[in-house]
Amino acid sequence: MADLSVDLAGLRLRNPFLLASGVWGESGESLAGAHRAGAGGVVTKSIGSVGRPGYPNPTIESYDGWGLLNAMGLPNPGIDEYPQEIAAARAAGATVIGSIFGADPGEFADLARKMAATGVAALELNLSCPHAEGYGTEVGGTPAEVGAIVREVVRAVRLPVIAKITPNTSDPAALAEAAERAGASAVSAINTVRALAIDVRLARPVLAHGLGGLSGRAIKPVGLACVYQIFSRISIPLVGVGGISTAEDALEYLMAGARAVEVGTAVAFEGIGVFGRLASGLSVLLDELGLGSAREAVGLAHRGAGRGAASPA
Amino acid sequence: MADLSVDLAGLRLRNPFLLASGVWGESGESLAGAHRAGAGGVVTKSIGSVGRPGYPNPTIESYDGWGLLNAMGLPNPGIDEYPQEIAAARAAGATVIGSIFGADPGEFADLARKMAATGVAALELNLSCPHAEGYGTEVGGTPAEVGAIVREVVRAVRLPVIAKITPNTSDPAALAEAAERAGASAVSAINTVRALAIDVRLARPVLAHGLGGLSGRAIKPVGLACVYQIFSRISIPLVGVGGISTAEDALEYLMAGARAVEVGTAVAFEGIGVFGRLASGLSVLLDELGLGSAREAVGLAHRGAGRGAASPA
Amino acid sequence: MRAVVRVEERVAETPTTVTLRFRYEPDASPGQFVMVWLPDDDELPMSLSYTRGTLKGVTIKAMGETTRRSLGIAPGQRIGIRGPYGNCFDPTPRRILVVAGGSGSAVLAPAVEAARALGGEVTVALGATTAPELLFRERFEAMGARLVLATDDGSAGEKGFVTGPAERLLREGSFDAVWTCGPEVMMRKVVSAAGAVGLPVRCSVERHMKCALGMCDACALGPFHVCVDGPVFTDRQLASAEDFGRFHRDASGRRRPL
Amino acid sequence: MRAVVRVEERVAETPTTVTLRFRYEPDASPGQFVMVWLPDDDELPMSLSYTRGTLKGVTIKAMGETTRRSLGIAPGQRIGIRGPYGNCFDPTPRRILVVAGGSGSAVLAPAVEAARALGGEVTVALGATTAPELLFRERFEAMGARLVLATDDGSAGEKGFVTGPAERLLREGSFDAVWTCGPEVMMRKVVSAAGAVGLPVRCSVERHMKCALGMCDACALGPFHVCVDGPVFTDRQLASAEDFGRFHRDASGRRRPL
Ligand SMILES: Cc1cc2nc3c(=O)[nH]c(=O)nc-3n(C[C@H](O)[C@H](O)[C@H](O)COP(=O)(O)OP(=O)(O)OC[C@H]3O[C@@H](n4cnc5c(N)ncnc54)[C@H](O)[C@@H]3O)c2cc1C
Ligand SMILES: Cc1cc2nc3c(=O)[nH]c(=O)nc-3n(C[C@H](O)[C@H](O)[C@H](O)COP(=O)(O)OP(=O)(O)OC[C@H]3O[C@@H](n4cnc5c(N)ncnc54)[C@H](O)[C@@H]3O)c2cc1C
Ligand SMILES: Cc1cc2nc3c(=O)[nH]c(=O)nc-3n(C[C@H](O)[C@H](O)[C@H](O)COP(=O)(O)O)c2cc1C
Ligand SMILES: Cc1cc2nc3c(=O)[nH]c(=O)nc-3n(C[C@H](O)[C@H](O)[C@H](O)COP(=O)(O)O)c2cc1C
Ligand code: FES
Ligand code: FES
Repeated sequence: MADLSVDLAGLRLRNPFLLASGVWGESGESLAGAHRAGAGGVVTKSIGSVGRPGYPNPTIESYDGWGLLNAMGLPNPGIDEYPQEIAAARAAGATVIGSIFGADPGEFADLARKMAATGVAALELNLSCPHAEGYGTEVGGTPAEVGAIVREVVRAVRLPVIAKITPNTSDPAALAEAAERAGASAVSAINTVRALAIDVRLARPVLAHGLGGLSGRAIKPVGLACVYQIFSRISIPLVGVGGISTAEDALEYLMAGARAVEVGTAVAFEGIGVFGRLASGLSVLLDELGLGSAREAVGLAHRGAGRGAASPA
Repeated sequence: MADLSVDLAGLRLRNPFLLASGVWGESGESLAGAHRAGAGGVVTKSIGSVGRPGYPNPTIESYDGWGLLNAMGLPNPGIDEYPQEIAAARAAGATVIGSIFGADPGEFADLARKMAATGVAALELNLSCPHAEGYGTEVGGTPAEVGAIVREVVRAVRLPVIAKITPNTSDPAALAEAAERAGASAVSAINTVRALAIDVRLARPVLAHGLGGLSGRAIKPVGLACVYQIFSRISIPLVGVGGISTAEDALEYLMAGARAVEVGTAVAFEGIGVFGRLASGLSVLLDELGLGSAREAVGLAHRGAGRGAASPA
Repeated sequence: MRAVVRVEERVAETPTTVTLRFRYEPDASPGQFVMVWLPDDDELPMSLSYTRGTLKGVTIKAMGETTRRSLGIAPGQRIGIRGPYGNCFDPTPRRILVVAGGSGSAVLAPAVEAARALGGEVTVALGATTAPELLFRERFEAMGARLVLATDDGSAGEKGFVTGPAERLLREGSFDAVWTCGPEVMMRKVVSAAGAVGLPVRCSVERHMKCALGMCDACALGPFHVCVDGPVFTDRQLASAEDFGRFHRDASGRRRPL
Repeated sequence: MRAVVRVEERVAETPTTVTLRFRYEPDASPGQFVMVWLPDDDELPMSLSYTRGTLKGVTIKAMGETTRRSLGIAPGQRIGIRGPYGNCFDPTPRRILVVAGGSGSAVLAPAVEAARALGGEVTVALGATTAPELLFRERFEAMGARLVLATDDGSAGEKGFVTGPAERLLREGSFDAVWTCGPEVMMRKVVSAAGAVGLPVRCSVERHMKCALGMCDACALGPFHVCVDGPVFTDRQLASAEDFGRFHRDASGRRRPL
């Protein structure tokens, strides 16, 4: 049986499947539930300095099975209310990665210190929400901005720092490079892809906020391209996110260069049981391909594939 | 019966549905066939200065019904071989828009002159192919580059010039603004979204070129976001492209701000008959919504939607 | 699925409550809810108060700003509907005690209809602040349910909370099941009174909702998500949800005492 | 659909032609083709030379660099298959004349098998440059087809092109249908000879292929796309394709005389 465990920036994960930020991430009991369902680790909802209700509804539009559009607007109870949720998740044994969002490097650093104090194992910086005004890509959409925020956070805490970057840019690898130079321990890619839906009968955008972010199967090829492009340009590990709902999807990300992956939208379409299915499915698939561990698969698709005879068995 | 005809940068189209570049666009008989199937106009395959075979196969990966990944590599017979194809399309009565790609403003201008000489009704500049080395986004991915190319082409020819821009950027509207300032008559958005697929059994990218571009239903929300964002920032007309396969999809684009739309991948999944179905479907839909013409729908989703009572019928 | 529908009928049920009827194809069962999008406004979870055929309905009580504005919706206006979501009431028990408070009748009325159609004997303990606010009083009567009323001001039935007559009925009568929907503190009392006499309870619980897809976590209730695991819960499930009857979460996810 | 399969069997059919067998689930009919991906190499259209059951097969003739390299593929190696694509031969005519040249037997063999299974009488005019290159000679014989041979060097059957015996058979014999696959100039002659005696023809035509989805236009043939409208065309369709037998397009879309 293939070994599914992976090391990610000093964290030892029982399998490469993390709960993605924003999904089952507001309540500690939900985080604990994702852990019990088999997730290798859980990323919290992105937490800010003060509570935010998020945008009014509608906040979601669903495309049958292949995609999901959302503009939640970063609802969160604020960092001061959140430690009790993390405590509940940790009590259940979950490896918790705390996601934070801020308006500038100073706010990020401040939040990082407070989040670190809750006992999370690592931090993920949301530099990539495509629709939150004054946050996300608006403050972390360029290499310079990414670098400045990561640098400030790395200075503020001793925890591994994962920079989560946006696909809504001409050169995602440049953002990853900036994160690495600034001292990030890992990069996660991708957040949602900027998108919109219109209701033709009401002649208006479906989401209250107008623009939103696309997730789910539709963006898997987009996330894979980002991870594949970034892999050869940084030496810190990568976390692949975007459209993963089967073990094969996850293996595509590993082969493209991801050390671990995050799963979000599949929870909406398949339920939290998806984590158990992903782990057992990956184990079967690795065995079938003669790979002894998930680690061995990382970056395999980059082996210089010359053009000549057909590949040996 | 709603009036489907639209004016696009001086062109009078019988309906807003154009054949997108790269689909049924190499042979004049195919362009003629799209016209006979009901397309309001046809955009040619992007044509370069000299013939190119494109990338080796595999050049395509298909996601059942909701997406298509391709890296054709801009195969084309070269501008000197192409006039006979345009002649065949024009002989059948098609309104032909000639798409061109070059490596720099000078090559674009030269191609524009030659393409204009074939009798096309307008030009579309491919500034946006996400995977062609030395072309597409590599030469037209920034506002400055878009501006320089458009300016040179507008100087070279008297035809309406449509700048086709990429979604693989943080601010698509900035590209559109640059095109407008440089004298473009219209902007079309979007080209494909940078993407990748990996075959886990062979542990390598599926496409011979590695990276490709995603099209089809998966990118409709992405294209809509671009058109919606661009609409309020330019005053020249917009052509919406990306994932259109039903009349409702097309109406979403019109309401987001597009004057006309292009249809590509739907031809693969539904056949060329899609043009007839789109035109009759749009007519029915406009009637149902009490809209007298396709023109009336343009930009409707931008009416300031205050928050108050439910909308009147 | 999501659709935009035209409001076919508007019925003022009480001074603060209206029913909107509209054609919506998907099959639905009593207990399920839909997300109702008031186009220039918010999108809110609402139980289906009419589940049979295509002429579905929701019954909205003015609670806050949006629901208050929704009272102004007129026939002919368009609203968005997605769903139905969630689980439903099992209508098979023979003798059912229903305890309804406030807008709780909205979800319980179609459930009682289903039980009566199967020949069930239903007693409805119906509570409200004042007589005109007793929601679906006539509708329950028309179904042939036995009605026991309570109002805070005594203008109809017993004076006081509906939990009074409910507890008495539980002690005196013999029932196979208890269904309840209303203020959570009320439901908590019903659960404990039913527990005292060993009766299973089904509670329709409300939480803040956004996605309705079991994803955003807005509607977390202990280890559950109301939108997919509920809204109808068993007493045993609720025993494992420490927040039931104690706190809920606001739109930000912050815990708020009930 | 697309899958990666393991080559189960490799059969050297002629000095320049090999058959690869592999397990591939989707149903296929004689006439249809698949895209064969040689992983470190190209992806090429190949007719299915074995269509029944899951053990499908393709028969590849070394034409250029890639097909030449493909002769080296050994059992156990993995190749990609997508498809099947395109239309098929109608196997119901009673008396069929089959004219096969070069690798044309690859697609005609399973079609003749299907016709024989329905009791059809089949005459195969089989041509090649030289005797050892007569593809599926034994396979056609084993099916009980009547075989008429022609080789350019006279090493088997008549000396010369297979169009010679084909034209004679058409004048002498009585057939209900003609099927042909081979060099396009040969097929054009067969179409005109069959037309002279008023017989309908089905031609399996090759064009450069990339998408196989009727989209990229690489395989344009007059108003048709070989990948979705073909590869099997009627003589009437081909009459409306001015390029049939005259020119094809290379990978760039440029017209090339045949
Ligand atoms: C499954 C379910 C079924 C429901 N069925 C009915 C029904 O049939 N009839 C009925 O009148 N009401 C029903 N409700 C309650 C109804 O959704 C709220 O009363 C309504 O959302 C209040 O909106 P408001 O903007 O007017 O109130 P606000 O002024 O915003 O707040 C009033 C109360 O409503 C809550 N609320 C606000 N927005 C939401 C939301 N998106 N989701 C949940 N609660 C919210 C607030 O937290 C607060 O407790 C149901 C709720 C749920 C969860
Ligand atoms: C529907 C169809 C069914 C076919 N069935 C068979 C078969 O059963 N057995 C068989 O041996 N051959 C078959 N062919 C032909 C086979 O695909 C070509 O011979 C092969 O692609 C040549 O590849 P190459 O790289 O070796 O040749 P090259 O050196 O590249 O060129 C040799 C010839 O093959 C053509 N060719 C190259 N690539 C392609 C391509 N992607 N699509 C079409 N033609 C191409 C060239 O244009 C040229 O005419 C079929 C072709 C088609 C369109
Ligand atoms: C409803 C929803 C809420 C999200 N909230 C956050 C968030 O708060 N912070 C964040 O970094 N990403 C957030 N995301 C993005 C996801 O973490 C993930 O990057 C994205 O959805 C792609 O993965 P998926 O296709 O598996 O969902 C959210 C996504 C969804 C669908
Ligand atoms: C096979 C294929 C080839 C394409 N070739 C070109 C091209 O040559 N020039 C260009 O501007 N766009 C090209 N495109 C992009 C399309 O014109 C269009 O912008 C994109 O596919 C999105 O539209 P769709 O979802 O309707 O296909 C191509 C797309 C596909 C799928
Ligand atoms: S409303 Fe989002 S999880 Fe229930
Ligand atoms: S191979 Fe692309 S259209 Fe036929």
